[in-house]
Amino acid sequence: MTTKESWNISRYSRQILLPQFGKKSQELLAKKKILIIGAGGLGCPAALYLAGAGIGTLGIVDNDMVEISNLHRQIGHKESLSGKPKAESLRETVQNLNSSVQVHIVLQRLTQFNAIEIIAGYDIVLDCTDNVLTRYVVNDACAALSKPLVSGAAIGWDGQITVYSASVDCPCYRCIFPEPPPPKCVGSCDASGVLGPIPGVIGCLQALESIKLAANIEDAEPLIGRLLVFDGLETKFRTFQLRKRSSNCIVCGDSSEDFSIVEYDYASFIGLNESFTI
Amino acid sequence: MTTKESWNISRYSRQILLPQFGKKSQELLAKKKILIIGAGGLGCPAALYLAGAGIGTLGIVDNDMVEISNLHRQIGHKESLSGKPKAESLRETVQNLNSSVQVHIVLQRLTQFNAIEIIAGYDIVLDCTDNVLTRYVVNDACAALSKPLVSGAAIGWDGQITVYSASVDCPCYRCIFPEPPPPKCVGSCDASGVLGPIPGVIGCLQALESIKLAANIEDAEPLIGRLLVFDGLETKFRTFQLRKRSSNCIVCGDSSEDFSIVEYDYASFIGLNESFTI
Amino acid sequence: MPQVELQFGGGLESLTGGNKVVPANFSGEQVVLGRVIDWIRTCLIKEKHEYFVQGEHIRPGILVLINDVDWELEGKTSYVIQEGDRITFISTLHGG
Amino acid sequence: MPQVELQFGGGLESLTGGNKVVPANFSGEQVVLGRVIDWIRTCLIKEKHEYFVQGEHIRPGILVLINDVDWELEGKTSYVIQEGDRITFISTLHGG
Ligand SMILES: [Zn+2]
Ligand SMILES: [Zn+2]
Repeated sequence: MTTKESWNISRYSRQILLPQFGKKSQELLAKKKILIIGAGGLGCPAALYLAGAGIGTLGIVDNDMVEISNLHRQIGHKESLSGKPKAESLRETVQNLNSSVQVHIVLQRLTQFNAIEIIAGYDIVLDCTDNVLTRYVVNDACAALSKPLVSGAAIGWDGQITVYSASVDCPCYRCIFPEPPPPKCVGSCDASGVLGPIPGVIGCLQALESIKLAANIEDAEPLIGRLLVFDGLETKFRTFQLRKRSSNCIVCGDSSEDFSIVEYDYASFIGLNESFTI
Repeated sequence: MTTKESWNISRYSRQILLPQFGKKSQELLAKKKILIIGAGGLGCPAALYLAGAGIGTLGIVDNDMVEISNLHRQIGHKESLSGKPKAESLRETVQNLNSSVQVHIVLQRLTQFNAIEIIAGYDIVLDCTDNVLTRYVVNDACAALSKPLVSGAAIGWDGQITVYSASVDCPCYRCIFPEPPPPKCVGSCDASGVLGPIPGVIGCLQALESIKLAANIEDAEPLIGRLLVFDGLETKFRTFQLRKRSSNCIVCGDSSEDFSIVEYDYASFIGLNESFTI
Repeated sequence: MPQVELQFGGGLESLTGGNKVVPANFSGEQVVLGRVIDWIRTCLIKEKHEYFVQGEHIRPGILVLINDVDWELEGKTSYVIQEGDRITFISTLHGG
Repeated sequence: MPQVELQFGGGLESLTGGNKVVPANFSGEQVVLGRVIDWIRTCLIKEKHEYFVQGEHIRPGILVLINDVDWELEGKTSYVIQEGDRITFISTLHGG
């Protein structure tokens, strides 16, 4: 193993040099498993920078196929793999960059029925998905399993990122949004458009936050309890302080043991759209 | 041309959908030539997102070879091309993403003797270099040619980006730093280290600013006269207001016609390190 | 007559004619945030009110911040606004 | 006795023991920024002073900002500091 390890130290020397990082963080990264849900505009840069940094295992969940109209923002794919599964395409790009990373792909949509099984084996989860339903499913599974969730989103010229369920006080997505937005108020990249560098910036930041958490960086302040908002048209960033974990939250509050992700009626939840009390 | 154009509209539909972008901006992008100086940590993401967006011509200047220790942050290269020129490696990745982009590579270091010739044919220049000397040469050539310069930098956990020489009032690098830092105060990624997602974020932002300038986006506020500073350890962004163009600046001020980039003594300049008057 | 800065983001600026920042004055001494929201709904927003409110309440998916802090920590609609407050309304994004 | 917040970035925080933010008080009525810089040099920074100053002057490659604005626009060393000012020192970066 000496040869392998010395090769790795040279490969990662530029980050091992950092006083806050060092050999200890590199060894930690090599042991960690990170799951990327969604191999699109956010998942592509996140996967590449996590692989570059030397994460031990990278899981990629996606059931979509590469389309040419994805390529303006999904820079981990290529024209020649159009029509092929995105998770396979991204795995190939990741392995070409760093063959020492273990890549596991799941060619399924994440649902309330497979979420716990898929997520359970990982240390950290990245929400790189593109719809409200999956975001609640990912959140609820991570809350149930107490997995830190690095949640990114992008649309138009705007991006957002925060970390959920990463500490006792840290809220989950449901703590902040106990009710989903009305479907007509929800934009998607396919329907509303998005400029490529917007998910690029947010995906890179998701990789950064994941590295800080996975490598246990001293002096780092991950985006726990903070929402970073990016306005790409004006190139402005704002940070907002979020509420703490809610004791009333059905998935991470005081009665969360009553919650069953498999039995929960997500269809009604996403369709109901009742306003919450202010 | 109908088939080609309709294919392109579908390919870029997700950005054409944006009300600030539209078909007009896409057509502008297709006519523009952007030069990336440095195919490293900043140049890789910048090149990929510019190619994805459908820039007409992309120039890549770099005389280095791919090394395994680059790959933690230079995600446009791959293990199998280790030892090959970075500009060639990045061209291959860019063409795999978007074969309709014209890519020109220059396998030379940018110097005071070739800078004007290399830069003259482009509309916008990205400074993705890694040393003080080249940064002044790039700046001086862009100031002389009145080319907008999207300048990015990254080291350790820190990143910076601004746009120089993009309007009458807009300063150049020398307006703000008429004297170079003492060599002992200058860190490099090779000597001081850098975490991959830091240049990732800055490189994505360089692509974004370039798209805003090249596609003439209404309502956009590019980073002209503003310096964006990124602290990756705390995931905080700050924006600072910079001075205007200086009439005393030797390359863009009132007597700039006296400046000759070919005759200027860069070696003495970088070595002198006299303090400027405060 | 506290003057406040209202900010709209994440797409909500489309409800205010593209204005991301709207200054506003309110007469009276104890102006609560609920009254500000009511004014936005009835006077500032001209159409598509359902993107901002559902009945009496802010619609789900909008985060309200008082000087960059989640309004849950500040009393929500009963918060008494102060001179110079920044009140931010951000729609949460779901694309990727 | 204006209290100001001194901020150090781009690597300069290594000169202040890793502290990116240092609050400081100055006695007197007309405290100019030059005096603040002198205090940083003589009292705050314990070693490697040449990374901060060259002789009497801020070393080349450091950008000084007063409340997020380039000090060139504010009178540089002759600027009279006000209560609550943020004075930022940022080293320009060159890596890529
Ligand atoms: Zn919760
Ligand atoms: Zn100048």
